[in-house]
Amino acid sequence: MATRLHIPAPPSRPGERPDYSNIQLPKAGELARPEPLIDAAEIRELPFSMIRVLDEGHQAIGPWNPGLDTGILKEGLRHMLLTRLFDDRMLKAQRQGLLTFYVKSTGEEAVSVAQCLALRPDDMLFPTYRQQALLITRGIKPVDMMCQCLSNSRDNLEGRQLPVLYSWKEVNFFSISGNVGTQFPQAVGWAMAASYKGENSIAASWVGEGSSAESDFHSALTFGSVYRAPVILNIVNNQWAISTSQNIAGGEQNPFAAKAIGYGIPGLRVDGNDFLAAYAATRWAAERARQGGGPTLIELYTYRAAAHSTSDDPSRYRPEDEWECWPLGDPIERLKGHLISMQAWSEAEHQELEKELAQHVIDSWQEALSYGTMSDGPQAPTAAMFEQVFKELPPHLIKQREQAGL
Amino acid sequence: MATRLHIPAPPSRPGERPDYSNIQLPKAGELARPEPLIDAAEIRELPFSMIRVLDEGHQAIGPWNPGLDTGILKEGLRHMLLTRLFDDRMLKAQRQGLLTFYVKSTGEEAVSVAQCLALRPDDMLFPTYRQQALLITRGIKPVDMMCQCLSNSRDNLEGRQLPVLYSWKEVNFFSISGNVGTQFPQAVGWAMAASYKGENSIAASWVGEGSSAESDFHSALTFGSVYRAPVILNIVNNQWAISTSQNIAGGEQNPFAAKAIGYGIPGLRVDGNDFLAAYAATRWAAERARQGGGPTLIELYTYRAAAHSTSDDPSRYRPEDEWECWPLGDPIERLKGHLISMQAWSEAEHQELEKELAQHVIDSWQEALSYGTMSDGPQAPTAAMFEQVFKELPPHLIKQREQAGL
Amino acid sequence: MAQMNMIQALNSAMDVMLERDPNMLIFGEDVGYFGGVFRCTEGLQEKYGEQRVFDTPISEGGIVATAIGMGVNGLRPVVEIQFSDYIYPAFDQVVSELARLRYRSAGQYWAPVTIRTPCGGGIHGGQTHSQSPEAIFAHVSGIKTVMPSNPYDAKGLLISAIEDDDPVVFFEPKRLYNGPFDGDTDKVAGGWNRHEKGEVPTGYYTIPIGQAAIVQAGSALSILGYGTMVHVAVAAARRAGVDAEVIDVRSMMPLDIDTIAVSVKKTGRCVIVHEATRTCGYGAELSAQVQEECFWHLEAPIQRVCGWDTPYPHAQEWAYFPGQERVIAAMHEVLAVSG
Amino acid sequence: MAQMNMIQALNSAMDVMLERDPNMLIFGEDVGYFGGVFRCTEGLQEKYGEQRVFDTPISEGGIVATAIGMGVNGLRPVVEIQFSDYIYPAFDQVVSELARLRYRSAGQYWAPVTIRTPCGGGIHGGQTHSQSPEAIFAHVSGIKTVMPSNPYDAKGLLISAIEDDDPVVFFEPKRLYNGPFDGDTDKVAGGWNRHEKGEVPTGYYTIPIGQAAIVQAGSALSILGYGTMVHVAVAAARRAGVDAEVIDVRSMMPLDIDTIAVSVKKTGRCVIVHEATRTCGYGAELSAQVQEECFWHLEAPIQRVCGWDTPYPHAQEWAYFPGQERVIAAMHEVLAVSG
Ligand SMILES: Cc1ncc(C[n+]2csc(CCOP(=O)(O)OP(=O)(O)O)c2C)c(N)n1
Ligand SMILES: Cc1ncc(C[n+]2csc(CCOP(=O)(O)OP(=O)(O)O)c2C)c(N)n1
Ligand SMILES: [Mg+2]
Ligand SMILES: [Mg+2]
Repeated sequence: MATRLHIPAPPSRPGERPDYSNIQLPKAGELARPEPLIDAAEIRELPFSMIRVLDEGHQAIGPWNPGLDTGILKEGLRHMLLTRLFDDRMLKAQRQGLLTFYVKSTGEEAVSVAQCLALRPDDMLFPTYRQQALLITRGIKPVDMMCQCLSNSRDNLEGRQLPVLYSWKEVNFFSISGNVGTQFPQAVGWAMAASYKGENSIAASWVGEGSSAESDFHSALTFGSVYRAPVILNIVNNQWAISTSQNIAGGEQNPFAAKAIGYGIPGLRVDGNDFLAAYAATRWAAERARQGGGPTLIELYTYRAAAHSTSDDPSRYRPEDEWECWPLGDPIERLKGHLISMQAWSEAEHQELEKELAQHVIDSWQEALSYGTMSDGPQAPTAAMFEQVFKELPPHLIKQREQAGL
Repeated sequence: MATRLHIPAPPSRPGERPDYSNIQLPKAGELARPEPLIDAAEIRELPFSMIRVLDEGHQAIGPWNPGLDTGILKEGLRHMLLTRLFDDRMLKAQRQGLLTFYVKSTGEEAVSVAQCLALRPDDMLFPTYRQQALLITRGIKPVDMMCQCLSNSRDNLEGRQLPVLYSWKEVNFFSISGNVGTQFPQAVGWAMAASYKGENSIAASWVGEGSSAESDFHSALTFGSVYRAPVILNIVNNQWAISTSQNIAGGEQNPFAAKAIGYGIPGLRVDGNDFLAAYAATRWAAERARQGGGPTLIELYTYRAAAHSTSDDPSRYRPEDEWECWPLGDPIERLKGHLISMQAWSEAEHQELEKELAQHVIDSWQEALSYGTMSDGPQAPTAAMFEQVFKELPPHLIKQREQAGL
Repeated sequence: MAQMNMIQALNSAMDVMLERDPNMLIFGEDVGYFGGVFRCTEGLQEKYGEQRVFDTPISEGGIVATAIGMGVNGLRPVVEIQFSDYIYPAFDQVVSELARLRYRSAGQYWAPVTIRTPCGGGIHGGQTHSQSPEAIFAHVSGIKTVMPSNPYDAKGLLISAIEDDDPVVFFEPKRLYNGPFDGDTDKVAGGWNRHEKGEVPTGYYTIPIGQAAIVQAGSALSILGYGTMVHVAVAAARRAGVDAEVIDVRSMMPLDIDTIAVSVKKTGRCVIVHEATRTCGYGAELSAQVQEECFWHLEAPIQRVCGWDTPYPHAQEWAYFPGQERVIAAMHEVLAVSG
Repeated sequence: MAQMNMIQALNSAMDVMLERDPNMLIFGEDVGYFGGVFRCTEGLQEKYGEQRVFDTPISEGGIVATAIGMGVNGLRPVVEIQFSDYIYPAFDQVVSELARLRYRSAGQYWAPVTIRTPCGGGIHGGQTHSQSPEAIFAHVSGIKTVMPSNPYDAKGLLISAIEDDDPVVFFEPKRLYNGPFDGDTDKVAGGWNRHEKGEVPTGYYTIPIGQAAIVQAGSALSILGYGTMVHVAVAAARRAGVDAEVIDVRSMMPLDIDTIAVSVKKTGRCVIVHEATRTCGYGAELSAQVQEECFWHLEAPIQRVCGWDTPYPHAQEWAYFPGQERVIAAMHEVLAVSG
């Protein structure tokens, strides 16, 4: 019998009803939490389940409940909300022609915020273009991020980079590459250096589920596992890679977290829209890494609610209402619900916070504009174009800079 | 507590006693044999065991016993023996300065011979430089292989390639690359084309355990699993990659076959010095592939008995007597023992065969030399250098050929 | 004949070939259901089915490697690398395998793969959506390298590339997809509909690989370029009032040095333009060959106008892009001197 | 001073730097316990421990990527790519990351990585152990590219490369490891002990990156080359009795065009030699720049003597290698004409 080329399909296409019947969700609180230094061989079934802490009624339950105090929960909520409002404003700015490009992280805010809070400030972050919330969480001001997006006179990258390809050394946030996946093995190298130097900060990196098909994924897992590098390797499975569903990346066969097994390291699969679960899994992996247990692969199961980028039109390839039907809900609503269920928060307080942050975004935007836009000055300096190619300008670049009249 | 860079060590180094106490060998015949079309999710523990058919007393036992008739067993023995003698002669030729380079497959002959016999002649082979026995098994005459190694007037590659980087289209043996690992995803593409065309020949490819760290490994597994390509992907774990032990490639953490799990395909780990086990595992994977079940990853556990190549000196990095202590023995001795135990073979017959094949190799070598060597003519044509860069010579190569006086 | 922009012309080429050759198939990131991020494969999956036009994992190395395997098994794969900036993960498969297979197997095996990939800047894409790596590929023995500058050539060259039994890296200057661009950013961008090369036959035709085109005849000097820079050169010459002969190189490997040499021997002066960085860019090869062929006819040093030797910056795009002004300055330079 | 071959000189450079800089470390395939397939790192693991000198998985991409991460974290990694033919799997990490990091982060991050890699033919290594891909790297903005031609330069340049805060691809002409090779395959190969550049200081010293060296002064013509070809050029000039000025380019990026221009302006004639394939090889850039700088002084067309535009064949190695005869023919050609 002859075979036929198997082409994996997404759960649904435009015009169809969103169908997530394939997703098997274990109940919150069900999964056991092993000790962080457990032998990876003993937890090979973990990737096939899912770490979930918040139940339907917004209660935090089970052994993975990190038992966070309301202070940190409120902080997380604040960062997530600010990220969402920031993203909305930037999208608008792009539509207005003030930004050449933008990428939202809507629906995935818990990933970056919870994971960032579970790490130490000296832990080094190797993100993708969809981890802007890491910067927000580490205290970078929206106005400064806006300036980068505007390539204006205050752009810390001096106009060299596309909007959102941030770099912020002050907060240990690595320069984002336009080439997907490259940061994964770099994070491993960074972590190896930490081991070498006897320091105990760790590295964390993120790739999209689509990008996990790149070769750098294999390098990262191989080197990480061979040298037991203190690193957390995260796959953000937001179901889509531009127009292709996670099935085209191999998600039809298996959870992405299961890739850990082959390398003999733990693989955790986490409800990525569950702030507490994302926090707890990261904490577990960080503890393991810091104690010499080596890398952990974490798959954060979430949904890319917005378009891939401002260059994309998702209505061409997926049902418009897919997100509304997404079984893991909205991470902000869920954390809010949890805080309310704890009687530590109220609808009124939430509205108040939303208003405050919306104003903060508006003010930041006004301030950012005052530092210029790419089309109207003041802009990033033109001569910056020749600088930082090398540490010092070699003769041929001095000559070219002169030819450019700069 | 700060970590330290973990550098995996080999089991033993020169001057030490070979130590294989880390190797857990299940008994022959113990492992169950699932149906070839079983859901991969149900056999996730398979890679952590080992398929073994021949027991200590050379009896074939258990469900993986392929029940081969003695004809095919004798054929296999013959090919293995011929390969070993061929390798020995070529090594000598290299030492005599007649070959620029050579690579032996000593100790691993069962891998290629058994696997090749378990495939159909129309199945396409994408080998490494250590699969010369595939050619022997598919009937290529030693003299023709020798001519390639000598780059002489009968070299089918006309002097273009290093010795042993064979290519033999007549027997569906792909051109061997000098860059390790590249053939793995190419085999997947070949298999995808077979599916596309509705043909039911399959592809098989091999990489060394060391080379499984290359990015092409990940491409192959990803594309193979996503499109369910009819392909068998083999990792020959011969414990060494030049001077680095399998631990440097990740073998310390896990069997290489376990890499299959992450891609949702079956992973089989096989006693690679057990002719029957290698045959049976390949047969299982071929059946699965041909019936639309997609790829299988097979790890063939064996030992590289000789130097990496004629450029290598293994006494610098491993105990000289490691092979003698290798717990899985010599594949030729084991198949011979099995045939004898079946009363289908005898020491006398074996000696007779050895003598016959030794003479065959001597005769072949004499014949090959009569077609020239690289240092003394007749050689491969010099003008061949400019041909086959493109299908037809473009103007600049016509010009360069003239400049070269050819 | 029909009005087409470059995207439509490329789409039409693939449509024609899918129709003619059942062994041709198309794959790459987002090229299937979606029709490609630049929409070059729009409608093709719907028309020919997902066995023939399909999406792949994000693995450029895997895309090229599987294409090689398919090519060896009798198919004729056309793959898209979403941006040429992302071709590097496939570099080993291109250089060590695709380019070398025929040679190392003495012609037993080959893979007639076409790699389509958008290149060049001018779209504010920053350093990873703007590169022009053609020189790197032209240096590799065993692959052909082409870049069209208009819809008509794009379709004809792409059909040639697909039919070619040698591998071809087919660069698409993305700034030209929707209309010609002459470097003038103040002007409202027009479409291909007002350009004669926007008239494209709907059926099968080819433009041979390895032939340059004389875009406009002239006697004062020769400008050699390809892709977007052809339009910049034409506009610069017009603006400067220089009677330039503008040659669209079109095929970097093999190069039509004869057409070029005839021109430079006639004009005695030569300006080479490209967007790629200067050092070891394809302009170096052009300069070297022109010098070798036309030394005794040259009346002034050959000038190169190229991207600066820096990554392609985002905000400083127009200071980086080798626009009309720089081409004009170079023309003046080669005209100023007399030998 | 001590007698060293190039392997020993490279080893000594690394030894000196491991001693001086606790943040320097070495890794790559087989470089640890074994000391490298060419033995360049012999004894270093034993001396400095396996935390500082260690083996890696066979993954060139992983080697460069982890080196970048380490560089960002304050270390100074020196990695070996076993053959430059095997650098392509790391190409994306080199081009898109290592070369671009400083720029794209506006100087926040950089990785002072040195990539050592043996290149060139002449050892009957066939097409995957003989390549010279230097032009490809010189085209990439953000990395420096060097190639020494003798033990003294090898050590001094390697120390400079390691100390450089910019990434350096350090090509080692493997045919020169054990002794100078002038292209004469009939002669018994001699060692470095009879060569003045085989005398190497045992301690620390540097040779600045970006400076060419005049190997021998002359007035009839200038020969520009690097690596193995320097020795071929000197021998060819001697054999032909031509009073050639031979320049060892040494550093491809940045290029010391001044030294070269002074020479060509003096001699008026120029032959460029390299082992890499001709089209888009580094010779094209040299030719273009010499033409740009020295146009009015040139009395004959610049000639390039390069590897043919084919993969490096195994048996036909000496027909492929640009040996003395071809260099002599080119010298005669540039000398035959007078302008
Ligand atoms: C090497 C490389 N190939 C292709 C691209 C183009 N590209 C940018 S984002 C993207 C999709 C990535 O999807 P995923 O990894 O799932 O991340 P997500 O966008 O969903 O966060 C692609 C194909 C790229 N940037 N780099
Ligand atoms: C891309 C690439 N990197 C490095 C090498 C050099 N090299 C040749 S064989 C080899 C070791 C391979 O070991 P393994 O894969 O275990 O195969 P084995 O030799 O044991 O059969 C190495 C590093 C190569 N040929 N290609
Ligand atoms: Mg995604
Ligand atoms: Mg091995």
